[in-house]
Amino acid sequence: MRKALGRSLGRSLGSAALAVALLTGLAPHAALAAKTDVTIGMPLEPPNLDPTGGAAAAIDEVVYANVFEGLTRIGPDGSVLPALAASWDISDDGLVYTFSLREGVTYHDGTAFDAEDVKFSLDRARAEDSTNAQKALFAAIASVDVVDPLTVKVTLSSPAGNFLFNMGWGDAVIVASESAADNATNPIGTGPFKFVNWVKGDHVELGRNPDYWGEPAQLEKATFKFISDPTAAFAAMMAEDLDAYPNFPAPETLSQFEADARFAVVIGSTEGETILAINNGRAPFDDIKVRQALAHAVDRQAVIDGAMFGYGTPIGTHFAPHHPAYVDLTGQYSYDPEKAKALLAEAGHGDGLTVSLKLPPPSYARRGGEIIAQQLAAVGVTAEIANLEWAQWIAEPFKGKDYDLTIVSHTEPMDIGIYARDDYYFDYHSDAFKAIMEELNNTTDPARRTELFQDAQRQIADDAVNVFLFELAKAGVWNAKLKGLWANSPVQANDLTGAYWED
Amino acid sequence: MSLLNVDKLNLTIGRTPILKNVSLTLGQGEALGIVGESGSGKSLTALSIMRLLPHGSTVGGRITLAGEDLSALSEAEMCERRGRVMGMVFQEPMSALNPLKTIGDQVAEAVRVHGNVTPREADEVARETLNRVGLPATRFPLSRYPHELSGGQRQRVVIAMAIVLKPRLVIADEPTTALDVTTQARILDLLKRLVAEDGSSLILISHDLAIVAEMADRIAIMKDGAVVESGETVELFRAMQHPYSRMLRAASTYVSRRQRRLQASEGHDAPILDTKGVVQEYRDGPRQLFRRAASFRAVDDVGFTIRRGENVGLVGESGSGKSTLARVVLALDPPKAGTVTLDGADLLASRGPERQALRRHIQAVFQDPYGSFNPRHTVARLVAEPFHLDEGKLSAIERRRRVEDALVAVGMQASDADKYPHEFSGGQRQRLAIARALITQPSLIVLDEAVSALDVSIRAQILDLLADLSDRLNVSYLFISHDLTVVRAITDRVVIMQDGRIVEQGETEEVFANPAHPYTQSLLAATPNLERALAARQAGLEAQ
Amino acid sequence: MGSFVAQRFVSLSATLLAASIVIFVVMEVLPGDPAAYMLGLNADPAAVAALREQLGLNEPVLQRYLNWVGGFFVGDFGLSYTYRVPVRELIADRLWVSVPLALMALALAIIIAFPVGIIAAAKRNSIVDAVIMGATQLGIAIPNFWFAMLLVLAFSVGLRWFSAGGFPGWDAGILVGMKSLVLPAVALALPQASILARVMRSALLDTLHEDFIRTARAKGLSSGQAIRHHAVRNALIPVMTIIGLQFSFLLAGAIIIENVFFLPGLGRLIFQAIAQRDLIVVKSVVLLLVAAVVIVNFTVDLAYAAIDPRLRRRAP
Amino acid sequence: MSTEPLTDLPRQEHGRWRAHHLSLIIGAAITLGVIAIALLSLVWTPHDPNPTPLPIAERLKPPAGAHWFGTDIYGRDVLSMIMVGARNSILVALVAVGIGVGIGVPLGLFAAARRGWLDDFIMRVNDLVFAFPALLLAIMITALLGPGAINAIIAIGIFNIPVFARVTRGAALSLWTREYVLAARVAGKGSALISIEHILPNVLNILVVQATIQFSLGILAEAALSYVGLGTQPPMSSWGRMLSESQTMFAFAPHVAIFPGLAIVVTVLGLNLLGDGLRDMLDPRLRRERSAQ
Repeated sequence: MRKALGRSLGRSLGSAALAVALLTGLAPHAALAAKTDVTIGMPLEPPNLDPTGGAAAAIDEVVYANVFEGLTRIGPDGSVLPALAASWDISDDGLVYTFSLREGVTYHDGTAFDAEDVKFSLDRARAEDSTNAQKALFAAIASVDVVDPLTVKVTLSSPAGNFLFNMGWGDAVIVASESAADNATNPIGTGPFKFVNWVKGDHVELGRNPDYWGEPAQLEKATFKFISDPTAAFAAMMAEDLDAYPNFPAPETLSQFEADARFAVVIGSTEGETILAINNGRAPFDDIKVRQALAHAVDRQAVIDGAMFGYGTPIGTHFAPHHPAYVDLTGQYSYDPEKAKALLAEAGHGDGLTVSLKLPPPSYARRGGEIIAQQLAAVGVTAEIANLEWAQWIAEPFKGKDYDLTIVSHTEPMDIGIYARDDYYFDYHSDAFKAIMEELNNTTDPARRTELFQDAQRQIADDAVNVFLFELAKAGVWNAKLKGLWANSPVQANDLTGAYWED
Repeated sequence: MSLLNVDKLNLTIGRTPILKNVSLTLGQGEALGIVGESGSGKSLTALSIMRLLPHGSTVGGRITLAGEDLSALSEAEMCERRGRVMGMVFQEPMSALNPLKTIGDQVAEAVRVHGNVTPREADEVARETLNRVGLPATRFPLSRYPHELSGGQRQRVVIAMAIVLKPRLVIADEPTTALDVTTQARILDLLKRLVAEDGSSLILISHDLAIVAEMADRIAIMKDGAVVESGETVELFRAMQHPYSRMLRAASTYVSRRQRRLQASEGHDAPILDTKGVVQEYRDGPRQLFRRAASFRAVDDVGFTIRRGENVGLVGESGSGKSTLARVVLALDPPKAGTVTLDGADLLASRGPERQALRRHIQAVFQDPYGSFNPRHTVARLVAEPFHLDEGKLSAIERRRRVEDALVAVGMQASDADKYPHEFSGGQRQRLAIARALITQPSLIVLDEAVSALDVSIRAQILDLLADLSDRLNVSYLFISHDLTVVRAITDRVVIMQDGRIVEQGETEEVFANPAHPYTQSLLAATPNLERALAARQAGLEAQ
Repeated sequence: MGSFVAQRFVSLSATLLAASIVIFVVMEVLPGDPAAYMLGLNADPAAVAALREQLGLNEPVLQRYLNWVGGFFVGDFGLSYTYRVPVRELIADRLWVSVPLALMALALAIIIAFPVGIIAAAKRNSIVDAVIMGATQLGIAIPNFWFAMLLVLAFSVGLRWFSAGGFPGWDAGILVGMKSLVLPAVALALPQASILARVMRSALLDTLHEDFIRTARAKGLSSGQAIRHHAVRNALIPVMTIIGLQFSFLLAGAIIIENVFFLPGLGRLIFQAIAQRDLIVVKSVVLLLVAAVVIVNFTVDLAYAAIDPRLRRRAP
Repeated sequence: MSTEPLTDLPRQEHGRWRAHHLSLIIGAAITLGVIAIALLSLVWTPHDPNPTPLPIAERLKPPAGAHWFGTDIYGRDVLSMIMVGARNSILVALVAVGIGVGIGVPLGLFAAARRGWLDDFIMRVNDLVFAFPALLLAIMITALLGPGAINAIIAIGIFNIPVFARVTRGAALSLWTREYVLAARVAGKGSALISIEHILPNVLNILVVQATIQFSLGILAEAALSYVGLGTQPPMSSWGRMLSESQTMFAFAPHVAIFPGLAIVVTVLGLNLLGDGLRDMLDPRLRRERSAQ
């Protein structure tokens, strides 16, 4: 580090004139013409850069599709596209997937990609001592067999309708056995960008991979800068320190950007079902009337307006509205404080309730929590707010089921299956729902699958498991000249493959 | 032609008039003594001449020095005169030197600011001057810091700074008040010699008539900002006009009004206080973690006795251990070794109620009239504090009555009981302190420098009060003081301490008349004596 | 001098030892499992258990304490739970931001405070003094994060003179790096400069009341010379005490400022680490900051001795 | 020694009072004003600071008409929130000072009275607390105990303890050398009684000044903790949280961020002025006592 400082001292003395110009306040990028680099803002810094070893969305947001690729990948519209697997065959019983791999793919360190790497990656992810956060994705796999260097056969123990989609997750990317151990700090993948450096606490820098197997990226350099503070993010965008902030954390400022010709604001969809989660196992919420009362007490539109400045789509169940199988159930529990009071009275809580409302850090939760607390107060439910850090949130409500109410956005795609989990933090147990899920897993017929999805949606809405609030919007702000960024967020990623600057 | 002429000097600070029409003259090579008690304006007269007055001062009148009207000079011109034409020596040698600079640097600075000299030349002048004030290069290199010097040595440095450029006027403001009596004598001799060598004129400011009579050719007596009387020294004393001057003179040669002197034959009583083999040590330097800190033996194997009704003086210079001994006698600090027997009971071995009961027989009066009272309590509460020692609690009415009695006994009013200490003057406070000591009707009162902080006139009154109380109440005093004159006036027996040991003790008159120990002799010789000084001056005049 | 230093050093070590125990115990009782946090919402319990084993979280308490403190002595602070890199590297990287920032702010505070304090003392009870004292009162009263917001609004979003935050790294050039620290340093320095100016003024006034100033004036020094040659150095002792306290504050107190300007410094590291339950990082950074405070105070003690010859006497 | 005219006359309070009473008066006026507003908020605010449900439609109205300070992101009245926030800030800072005084002062008195190893021990523990940077300590404590006003009070209060212990001990040590303490010991009083009767009343001045300073620091600390989300939790209003919630809106709705910021500045300024004025009023007396030694 000291050496680096000395080096840069020499360099900067050499370019003292430029430095003086900088000090006197010329904006550094005013002088540059055709831009080939991009600086992307992100709210959270990834703890490490290995998508197979950590759950943090921030990891995928940096490396997914940029540095690492899986057998399949998820397109901007949520569809499953071929990636390292050029094509695949599925056996009629839905149990055997045979992937044909692309030729001539190399890792960034020059080693070749082949079927052994696929077997290594999948076996590693599902191994006993695996630290893969999404081990469930691989639960269906019975065995992985290398047929030849460019063919892999994956055998499932039971049919899995969404197996190809699962293989497109960041947690299922293909890594090389040689470099896998160091991926946390020095990720080596097959993607169009390779890792350059990481200034901890500030930014990660990627550079174009000239040897990419597909169409090379148009950008030469991409920097992901971590700015969690919404004010700082706002200031950095306004000062043009950032070129894009795909998931802007302060919706209240979007009107500012919209009014400014330098910026484009793009509102897209995410897979984030934002819910007021209820501890179904704890009195008085084990009484469906109380849960229904809560659902009637909450004015979703007011929450969207108040917390998200109108960005977001109301939902009536745990499903993404842009999905074809979505059922609009928002009318089932309309905003009706009187009815909520009546239901509470019926349940024997006419003289009020005091409950805890534990909120994780994101502003949808903190702001939404404040608004919902006041809405609940209007029907006689006193919600005592406790703001938690993520770590505490995971320890208390999520793992310990130590909560009454909480607000969180479930951002994993197609995750309605969590309602079938027995030990999940909702503490919701429904044999009817489990039966639907069971059948869904064994069904490959698309029409039937849609029906089952809709049954599942209705089931949890009928049971008023949680208060379903809204689908999180993706509010992207970027420089008006920057093109090719994803508007929607079917997976947590900033795929820069197609990004370019327009003159 | 006189060197200095102060003509109708008036000084106001804020809206308070301080000096009123002060006029003084001083001839070349002459020494002028300015005498007065605190608040007389003698120091501010000197500071007016130097023009180093506090903020908000307004000066009227004329000051002429060597034919130059100082009042007409600008501040920059005054800076140029200070140190070069007139130098000043201050009272407090401990704080008059910058603790962070070497003595050489501070003396040389006076040279540097006044002339185009190289630092080396300035250092040479500083060296010479330090030699002249009796700080030879071998023991006192220029690189010494003030904290490495004793009080007397520091005062020599201050004098060196004042005379380094041989100014025509040297002003010494109470230059020896903070020093021990033997040091005082040497510093005064030095000052006298230096001004004589340089042919400078001297203004010596003091509260002590004896010192001034010894040093000054002419004397001005000040009171409340005005000169009440002035003139040639011998002449002035011969024909003192002003009542204040006379009072001052009388107080300076205080003679006790005590009527009853204890006769040796009366001493058949058991002693009221008996101390044996008292040793006290203090830690010297910082506490050490792993080895025992060096210790300093403040009192070393001391024993003496006070008989009932007897007044004993404990005399010594600072550091002699007399106050440490007092704290042991008062059972404030346990000694390393030795016993203190009070009224036949072992005071130091006593505990709890027994100790409390013994304490009733021994009370104390301390030096500082301002620090000896909690400013937040009323006089009644303060004076009644030793009632804490009484087992059978007195009724509130009885308490009040005894407090009022004690106040009246020390010459205060009963109504003073409801006032706060800050409403009283220093002398009055010392009366209150005596009242507090008397309230338990003790057999022994320890007076630790109890009159040292008082002006001479007040001091005389307090001594009268003490003598009177001693006569009336049959109480003994352990009278601790550095001032031999005072001790001589009020005690029956005297104990002389030096460096933690008793060097001599005996009947007061006997010791003063025929001191046996060389240290006692030197103490007596160094003590300023008005009559002796006047006699010497008279003799000098006649010799001319 | 030697024993003085040795003695101070022993008490310094004792403080650090006590601090390390306090920190370790606090971290032990802090709720939240780093392994669970790292693996997220849908994590498999088996994976969490595997990770706990891997991170050494299952060892006995005393063993972990000794490992940690022992590692500290050889500069091995362990491996960050979240970043999976040695904590030492992580801290070293952040120090390259935090220390320059603290030094810059301190320098700025001193550069502003000394002249201002001296002028106020020299012109005491004048209009100038009143204005300066009023301004410093205001400087102390303004919360630095709010002041930082105003600075960003004015100089980054408005005038675009400085970037709104972030740190390009020293590799981008010394001046570029320093430039990115200017606004944060100003925001940090303002209250410190105000405090320091007030301390400077009152220390000077106290010194000006000392007898040796009058002695100096009697030698013929002008009041300006007396202040320069005699008062300032003596007034430095209380001023240095405050500077010592401030440096540690600047190192740690930058937590909020580093967040406003999204600087990758120690403050943000610790904040992030607390939120992510990266306890090994929290422990080490806190201990490091405590060590910094203790060492700075130790240095200030030594500096006293350099300024004040009376303290040097203590040397046997 | 004698630049001040020393007289043997009864001493009176005079002089510096006049020169500094301006800062005292302004400081006291502001402080009392803030306290009055806080008390008023108990019985009256212009609008409900926390209406149910929140009037989202009224959000971010600039200062005008019914809303003097405008409305915030949820349509709440900013003035009403600031009034309630004053109550919260004062309460947190006051209780934190109370903790510091309640524990620190007895510790300081005890340490000064006992000296020796106990004194050393207490002071070492104090040094240890001081060695932790204050804000870091507060963040650690709130992280440990969970965010919230009560934990913020504890976090700030813990740091006040060594401050008061040290100030008390320092002043008490010098008082223990006073002759009136000697006199009390001669009167047979024990160290506990002397500490209460003689030491405590005479350190009160210094403690009042220190308490004022710690009070203002407490308000700043509460604001900082709330700003980072570890202080007062919603729905209770807090100036620091209002700032953090509104700072993204600084550019287009500056009133939401400016008024709470000003509230902090004015309150802290008032307390500091009050502390300064008090010190100048009380200190000359102390200083004189010292110089008379």
